[in-house]
Amino acid sequence: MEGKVIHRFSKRFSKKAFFENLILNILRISTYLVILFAGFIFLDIGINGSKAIFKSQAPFINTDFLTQKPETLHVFEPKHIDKKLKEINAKILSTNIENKNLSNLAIEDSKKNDLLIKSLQAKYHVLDKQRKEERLLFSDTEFRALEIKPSKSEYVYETYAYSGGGIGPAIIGTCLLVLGSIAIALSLGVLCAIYLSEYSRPGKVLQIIRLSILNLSGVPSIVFGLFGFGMFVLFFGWGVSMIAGWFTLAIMALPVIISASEESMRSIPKGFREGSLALGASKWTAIRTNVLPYALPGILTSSIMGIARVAGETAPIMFTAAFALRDQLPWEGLEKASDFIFQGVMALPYHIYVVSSKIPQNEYTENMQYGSAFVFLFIVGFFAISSIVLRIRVRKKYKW
Amino acid sequence: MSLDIQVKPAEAGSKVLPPEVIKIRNLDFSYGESQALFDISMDVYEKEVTAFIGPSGCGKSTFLRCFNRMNDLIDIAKIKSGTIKISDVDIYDEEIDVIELRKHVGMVFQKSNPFPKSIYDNIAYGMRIQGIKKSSELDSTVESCLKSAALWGEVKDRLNESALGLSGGQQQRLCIARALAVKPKILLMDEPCSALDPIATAKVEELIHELKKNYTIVVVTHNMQQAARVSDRTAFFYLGRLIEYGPTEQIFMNPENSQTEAYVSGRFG
Amino acid sequence: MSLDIQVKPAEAGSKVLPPEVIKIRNLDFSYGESQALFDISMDVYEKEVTAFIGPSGCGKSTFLRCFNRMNDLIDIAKIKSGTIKISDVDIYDEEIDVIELRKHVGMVFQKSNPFPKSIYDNIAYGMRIQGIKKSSELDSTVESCLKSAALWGEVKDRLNESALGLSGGQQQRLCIARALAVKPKILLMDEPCSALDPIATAKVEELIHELKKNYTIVVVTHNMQQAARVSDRTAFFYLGRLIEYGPTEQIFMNPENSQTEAYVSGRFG
Amino acid sequence: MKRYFHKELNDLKNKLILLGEKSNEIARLAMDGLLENDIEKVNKAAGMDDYLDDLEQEISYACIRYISLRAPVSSDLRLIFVALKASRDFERIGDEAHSITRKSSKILINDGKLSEQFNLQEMSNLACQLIKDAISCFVEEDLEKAFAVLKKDREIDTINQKHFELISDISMQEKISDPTRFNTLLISKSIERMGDHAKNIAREVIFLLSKE
Amino acid sequence: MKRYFHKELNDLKNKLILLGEKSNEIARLAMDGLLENDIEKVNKAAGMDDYLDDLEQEISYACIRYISLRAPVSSDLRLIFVALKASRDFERIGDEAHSITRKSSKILINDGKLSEQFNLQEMSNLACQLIKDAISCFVEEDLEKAFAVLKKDREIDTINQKHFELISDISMQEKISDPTRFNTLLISKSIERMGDHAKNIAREVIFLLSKE
Amino acid sequence: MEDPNLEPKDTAPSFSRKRLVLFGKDSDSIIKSFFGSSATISIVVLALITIFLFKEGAGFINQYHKSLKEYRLSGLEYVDILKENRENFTELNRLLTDIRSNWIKSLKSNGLSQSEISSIVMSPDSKSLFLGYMRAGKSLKSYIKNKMDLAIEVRDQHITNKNLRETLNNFAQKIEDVEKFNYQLNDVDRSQFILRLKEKNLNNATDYELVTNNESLINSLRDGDAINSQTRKIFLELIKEQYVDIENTIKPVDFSSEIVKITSNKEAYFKILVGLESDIQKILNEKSLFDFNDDELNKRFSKFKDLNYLYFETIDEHKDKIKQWNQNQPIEILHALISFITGKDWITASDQQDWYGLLPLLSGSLLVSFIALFFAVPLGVGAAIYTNQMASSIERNWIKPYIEFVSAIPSVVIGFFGVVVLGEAIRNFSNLSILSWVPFFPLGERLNVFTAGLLLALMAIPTIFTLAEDAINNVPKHLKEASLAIGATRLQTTARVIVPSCLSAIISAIMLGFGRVIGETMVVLLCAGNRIKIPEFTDGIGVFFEPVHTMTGIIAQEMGEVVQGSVHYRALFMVGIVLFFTSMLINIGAQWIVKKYKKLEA
Ligand SMILES: Nc1ncnc2c1ncn2[C@@H]1O[C@H](COP(=O)(O)OP(=O)(O)OP(=O)(O)O)[C@@H](O)[C@H]1O
Ligand SMILES: Nc1ncnc2c1ncn2[C@@H]1O[C@H](COP(=O)(O)OP(=O)(O)OP(=O)(O)O)[C@@H](O)[C@H]1O
Ligand SMILES: [Mg+2]
Ligand SMILES: [Mg+2]
Ligand SMILES: O=P([O-])([O-])[O-]
Repeated sequence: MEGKVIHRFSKRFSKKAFFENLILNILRISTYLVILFAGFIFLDIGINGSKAIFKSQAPFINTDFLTQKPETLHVFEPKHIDKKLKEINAKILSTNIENKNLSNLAIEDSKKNDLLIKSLQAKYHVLDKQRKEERLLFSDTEFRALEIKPSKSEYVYETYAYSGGGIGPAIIGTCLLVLGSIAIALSLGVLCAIYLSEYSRPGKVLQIIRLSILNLSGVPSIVFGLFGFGMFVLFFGWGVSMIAGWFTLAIMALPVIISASEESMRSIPKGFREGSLALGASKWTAIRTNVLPYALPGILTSSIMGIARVAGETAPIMFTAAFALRDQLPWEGLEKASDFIFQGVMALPYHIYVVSSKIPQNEYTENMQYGSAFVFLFIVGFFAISSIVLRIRVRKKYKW
Repeated sequence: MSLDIQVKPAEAGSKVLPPEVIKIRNLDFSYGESQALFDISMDVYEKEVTAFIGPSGCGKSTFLRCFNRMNDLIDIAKIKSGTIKISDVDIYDEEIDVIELRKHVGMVFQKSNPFPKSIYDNIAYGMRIQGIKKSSELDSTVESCLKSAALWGEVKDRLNESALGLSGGQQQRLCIARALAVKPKILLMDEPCSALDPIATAKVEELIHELKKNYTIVVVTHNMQQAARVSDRTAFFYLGRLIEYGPTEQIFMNPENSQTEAYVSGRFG
Repeated sequence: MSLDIQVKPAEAGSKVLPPEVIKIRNLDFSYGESQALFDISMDVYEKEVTAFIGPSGCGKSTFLRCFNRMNDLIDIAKIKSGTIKISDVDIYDEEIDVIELRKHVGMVFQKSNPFPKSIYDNIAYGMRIQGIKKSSELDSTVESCLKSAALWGEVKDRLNESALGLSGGQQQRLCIARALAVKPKILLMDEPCSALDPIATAKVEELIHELKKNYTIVVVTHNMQQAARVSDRTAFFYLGRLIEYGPTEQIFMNPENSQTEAYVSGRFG
Repeated sequence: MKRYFHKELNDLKNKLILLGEKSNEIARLAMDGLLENDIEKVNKAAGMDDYLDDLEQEISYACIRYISLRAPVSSDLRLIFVALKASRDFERIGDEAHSITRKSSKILINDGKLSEQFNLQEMSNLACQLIKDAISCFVEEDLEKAFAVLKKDREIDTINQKHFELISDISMQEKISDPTRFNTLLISKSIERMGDHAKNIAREVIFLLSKE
Repeated sequence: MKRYFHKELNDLKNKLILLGEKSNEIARLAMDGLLENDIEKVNKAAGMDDYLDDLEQEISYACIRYISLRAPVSSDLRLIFVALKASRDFERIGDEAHSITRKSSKILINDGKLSEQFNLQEMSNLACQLIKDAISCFVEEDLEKAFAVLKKDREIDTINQKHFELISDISMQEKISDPTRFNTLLISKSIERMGDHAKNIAREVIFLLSKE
Repeated sequence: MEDPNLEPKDTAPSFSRKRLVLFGKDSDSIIKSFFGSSATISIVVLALITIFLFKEGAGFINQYHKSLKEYRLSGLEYVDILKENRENFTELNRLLTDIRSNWIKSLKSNGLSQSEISSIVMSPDSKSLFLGYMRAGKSLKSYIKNKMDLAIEVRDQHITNKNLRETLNNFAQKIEDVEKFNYQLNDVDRSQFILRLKEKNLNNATDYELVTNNESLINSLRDGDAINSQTRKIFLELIKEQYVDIENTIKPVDFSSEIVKITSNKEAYFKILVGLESDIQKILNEKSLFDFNDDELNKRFSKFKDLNYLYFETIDEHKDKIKQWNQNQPIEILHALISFITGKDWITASDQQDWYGLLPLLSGSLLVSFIALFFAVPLGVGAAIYTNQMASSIERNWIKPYIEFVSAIPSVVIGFFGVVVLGEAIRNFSNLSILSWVPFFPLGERLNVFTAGLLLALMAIPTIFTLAEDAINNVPKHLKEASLAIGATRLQTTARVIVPSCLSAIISAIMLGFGRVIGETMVVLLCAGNRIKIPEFTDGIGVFFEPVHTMTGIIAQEMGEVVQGSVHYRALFMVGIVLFFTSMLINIGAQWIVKKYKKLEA
């Protein structure tokens, strides 16, 4: 560094600076790792799921998938192709094994085998395409309506549960569950929050309430499921029903809503209350006019987050509200009005659980599986994003 | 019942003492176990500015907040003995309606706390919660209050803008105007200028001086110069006790108590 | 290169001017689009207390924070033109090590901000981050800094207690002691007493007076009385411009500029 | 912005002017009484001194009050200082006038008439003019007038010096009695002091206006 | 807690005391010179006046500086006021001493000796004592002494009165010349003024100590 | 509302009168109690959860205790002790087979052809070793199987009896009811009645009168007519008949006599054991010099021999155990609880004995949480620090919402992703030939604890990130400025001032992340592999790639299929209780840390 004046403040190389940069980069990498991993999930589900949701021609959205009931898919694959495919597969497998068994010395042979495998695979692809063109797919209703069923001598016949039709009832069921439970949770939660932030006085009781809320928020969702099952389904005798699901979910969302509402009320400066009281407002007037209106955006924002949480849970509704399959929509076939709330419904999360654990993964089921996951992710994500965006806005707007 | 510290007639000048509005007698006040005020007796006179000075934690705010029972909001706060009478009514009586009391005794806080509403709504708030809805009445009161608070000129063209857009000093004057809207007789101010810069402070002081024509004002301040400037009477507190109380001139020119003297001349501590 | 506002030799008294430590020439500073400082030139002299006064928002803090490049933390803050030299080194040069600069130019903030550590650790912090670990060295520096900050007597028996248990004034003096521990030559203080009561303020002022024997001190204050009391030189800012700069006596007794006069005598605004 | 207490400053200034005018009046009365042999005027002048003293007291109190309560700086503070000092000077003018009245009454009782050789008329005119000028330079904030006052004062000094020589002149012994001579001398001296005080006031006005 | 600027107040006080002592010294010198016919002492006294004037200037500046920068109240402010006024009084004492020296030198040149009938010795002793007392009551913050000063001043007044009568007595004419008589009279008057100033100082000390 | 006459005099201000009150309380306190009551909901809910979990779970101990008693009484326990010995032998046998297969492998690697190998391996010499060893245990096995069948029969009979007795009780109750005058037939009774009548008709087809009577009765019953005294009598008769029928089918089991059958000829068993010992001894002696032409295998073989001798030594102990076993030894009720908590097996719906042991689930849960936290803590905290302290404001503005958004991904979707993509990806990764040196690669299971742990980490990161970021953000900005102003670097400021002053909050964030992970259901249910077995911690790192089952998973998986009120049902609730209290402990712990260190920090 010639020509530079060295003075008290001039920069010098130091280990410290190097070390600092290193750590900074490690932290940066770990952050982006998380982001990438999550991003990959979004992309995977987004790309694969959109195949089920979107179509290439108008209206571009596969409304059938979104509205229809799930049905069994009947698949007829041309037998001759199937046979050939199986042969090729076997050959590939055997060559592979051979390849493995070859000792390290026989490089020539292994190369040859590799080539063979490649050619086989190419052949396979051609045949596979042909198979896709010639196969016949029917949903349950279509199948039943068929006059002449395809002959079993020409086709290999297989059925796949849930893979035909759509997921309409599950979407509707999820919406109903979320709406009901949030209505319950919100009304209870806000009342509770008002008490805690405005009326409570420090003491034993308050401590217990706070501890309960805290613990409630940490209770695993499956335990809520157990509880709902024990209390609403069995003890109250409501059976597996929407109302049991509502209450179970509401209780689960309660701590989230209480603490968020309380926080947003607490963040209203003390001065607003004091100012109002000093003008001769009664306590309730002060709360009504000077706390709640300003806390409301915060409360709503966080309750949307509560919605996202409630909508995303599977475990609590598994044995309280969800049916694996129910081909009637909630408003169909009701005898009494009260039956509406005492019926079980299909729900997207449970549906996804069922289709990803109980049926095989293959080309016929994959579309529906990814499609359900995509729709579900979209719904929950929509709530989550709107909550996040809203919160950012609210925070910007209200700065006191 | 006698005042411990009484203004010597000679010092109060030849002019007749104005009538007392607040009479405090032997007040003991405590937060839970710890006593914050000890045996305080004093009178606050009508249409005067009374200033409370004293080092931090000496109980000025506590005492001030006794006058409109804002201390009721603190659970552990308790008046142990003594009475506070406003216009000869014991305000800690069972039968007192705190709401009415607070309308009678307005308060302005250290940190200006305008509501995040429009300027107009801020002032109208106090009337609205009393059920006054007639817009002509509201309009005229808003205008007169803003005028009293020397703010009308500055905000008359933007009454419907948010009060949070005002500067610190304007906000504080808005809070004063808001307090005036419920037509109090007494105004309590707890360090109303501590968050303001000298110019805004000057404006608020000007306002206090103006307001004392119509209101009885009690102001807590850390700023001795301010107490000297705005008040007619000054009370010096220390460790929860009223050390000296008298006309401001006396406190600053010839304090009787050596602690007071040390405090006002900066030798204290 | 000439100073716009230069202390008239006659007014600075017969004594020789001490050497300049900070030289500011034609400084323009802006936050994004809005310019906060306009063409400021002045010199800060060694082992003197220089006070910056002026109404809120006039750019005092901004100017002060230029001296140790704290403004670097604000993304939109930018020096548009002009230079600041400390000990004849342009501190906004590319080649400047900001860390070293900040060690040289200590800073004390408006709100006391001790770390939530023990009193001892607060003071030792500055040395520890420089890699000093020897406990004997730490001990002695901690003691000497606390003594310089006139705090040793009050805290020597509880060095290992949390610093947050100290009173406001003690905390502020602790922050000063903490700044001293890295052996700065210049101390910047941004409204160091604005959150303190009169007694704590007096103690801090006492301390500033004491410290000026060894340090060059620049202090921003809203309190004109305080500027008058503690400073040797006072600069009055208004709307981002330096209006008048000179010995404190001159500013308060015979200001040349009528704006300065109006401001110090409370007629401004 | 004008602060409410700046009105107090104005009041103070007005009071000072009042004091000035009163002191001027008392000086005038005392002198006229002597020169016109008007014992009533003399008595009137003698009675006014207390009022002046009170006024000075008041101003002094107002100053100390203003300083303790308003912490003035810069020109405000200078005004206070000027008020403080000038009021003292005015009061002293009053005192001197008072002592003139005492001497005058003695002269009037003993001799009834003053020697015309004493240029008291001119001297007193000059002194009163000086006082008037001092007041008006304060009121009008007129720096030049103030400097003029400084100059004029020397004239009075010269006359006073002359009187001294005159009075020790033997020829005088015959015309008027010893006590009258002495009293006249002291009166002349008092007038000279008045001039001095007016000069002081002018100096203070200069201090007030010229920023030292 | 003592603030650092309270030291300034102390300095001021010390300066005031110094001024007091100097003024006492100058008064003493002037008187002694006259009484002991010591022209040197007289000249020395005449030379000191400027120093006193400067000191008074200094004190006055310090006061105004202290008030503008330190905003004093209560006893601090009273001290400033006292300093301001007392310094003026001391300066005036110096002035009177100066005028005594002028007269003395004239007397010494003309007559060389003063009539013994004039009780100047006692008078000057009294005056110096008074000044001393005024200073010490200020230094010792002794209220009683201050009141004593007020009383003593009257004695000087009485002596001065006597001198006046004495000097207008015909018998005196023979012994000493007219100018000397007048000068002596004026010296007496000056001493009386000195006493007055000492009295003023005592009054100010009373103001300082008794909280008005 | 206000009487003008009550208007106070001019002098007294108007505040001296209280406003209207209701029930002796003013309106504010009424409002307050309204809100207060709704706030107690959280307590009520928590109490209800506890109550209902215990209500359903409490019966478990009793029922399990009963089941364990039956286990002992029926002799199943005795058989299980016998089986222990057999297991030991089987284990040895497996070792030997293992040696054999390795032997074949080594031969193959020596370049021998298939036929050569088989000739060596199938040589009489080696045959007598391998086959002979296997045959030595044949009689032991058949003996034990025999005993086991006996025991199971006894137990099943006992359980059947129990069920029948319950049915009898029901009948007795019904008889009593019917005998009372006002009994109304319900639909079930009616159809049963009809069924019985038809049956009777069939049996007594010859008795025409009876048949016609019954026919008409059936018709009237079908029409829903009320029964008269006559029909009641018939109904009663029929029920009683049924009662007797059932009573007859109960064959009371006398455990003490039945047990004799099982424990009787111990001598024969001991003889078998002696035979086994001598057989093995013989084979080993003969083959003590068997040479595998491979040092490694020879070493293993000699070790095998040593193990056999060790096995012989255990036989005596085993015999003692058998002798000492006593059917009548009582089982403490606490034993049921202990065996739940410390039980190493979770076996349901087995034909022998069901076991409800928590350990496999608990260890699975902990293992999966450990893996999740292993990834989530550094990444979450690191990201929080980076985002708050080091990132540019643009970065901060999108990273935060992004990660928050990640927290909203439903767990079932993540599980789905694990099933469909990640499991496969990890296995493919482990199949890479470059990584073949890793001891436990390639992975056998697509879904294992690692897959689940990785996904759970993704779920825990947002929790940890958000809470930690908030905590860091709450550190007053002026502390940062203060540190920088002293001349600290950014990293020093972060490490020495910012992190320490919110450390407790970060730790509690981590704990809450842990709480979230251990309570997560769907991901583990879908991706953890669901093998109910304590992971083999002896496998070293390999343990992280085993399939496991977890507490949450087991509830979700089995709750839907169990019989309500059964031991199994209650066992699941017991698991729920454990989960509930675990999460509670974690939460309270997190809060405690914050509280405790807040004090220190303050
Ligand atoms: N809510 C409270 N609970 C308990 N103690 C309190 C409370 N508020 C104030 N105190 C205590 O009462 C005493 C007086 O407090 P107060 O706020 O009245 O003082 P202050 O004179 O207003 O001080 P400052 O000038 O700092 O505002 C203090 O010791 C304080 O610690
Ligand atoms: N971070 C920032 N971004 C944008 N503008 C800023 C920022 N900080 C200050 N300003 C603006 O710069 C100007 C000067 O601000 P500065 O804080 O320096 O004033 P100040 O004299 O210190 O005022 P105060 O006495 O209120 O502290 C103000 O107009 C302010 O609005
Ligand atoms: Mg307070
Ligand atoms: Mg600032
Ligand atoms: O009052 P004087 O002595 O200065 O005339």
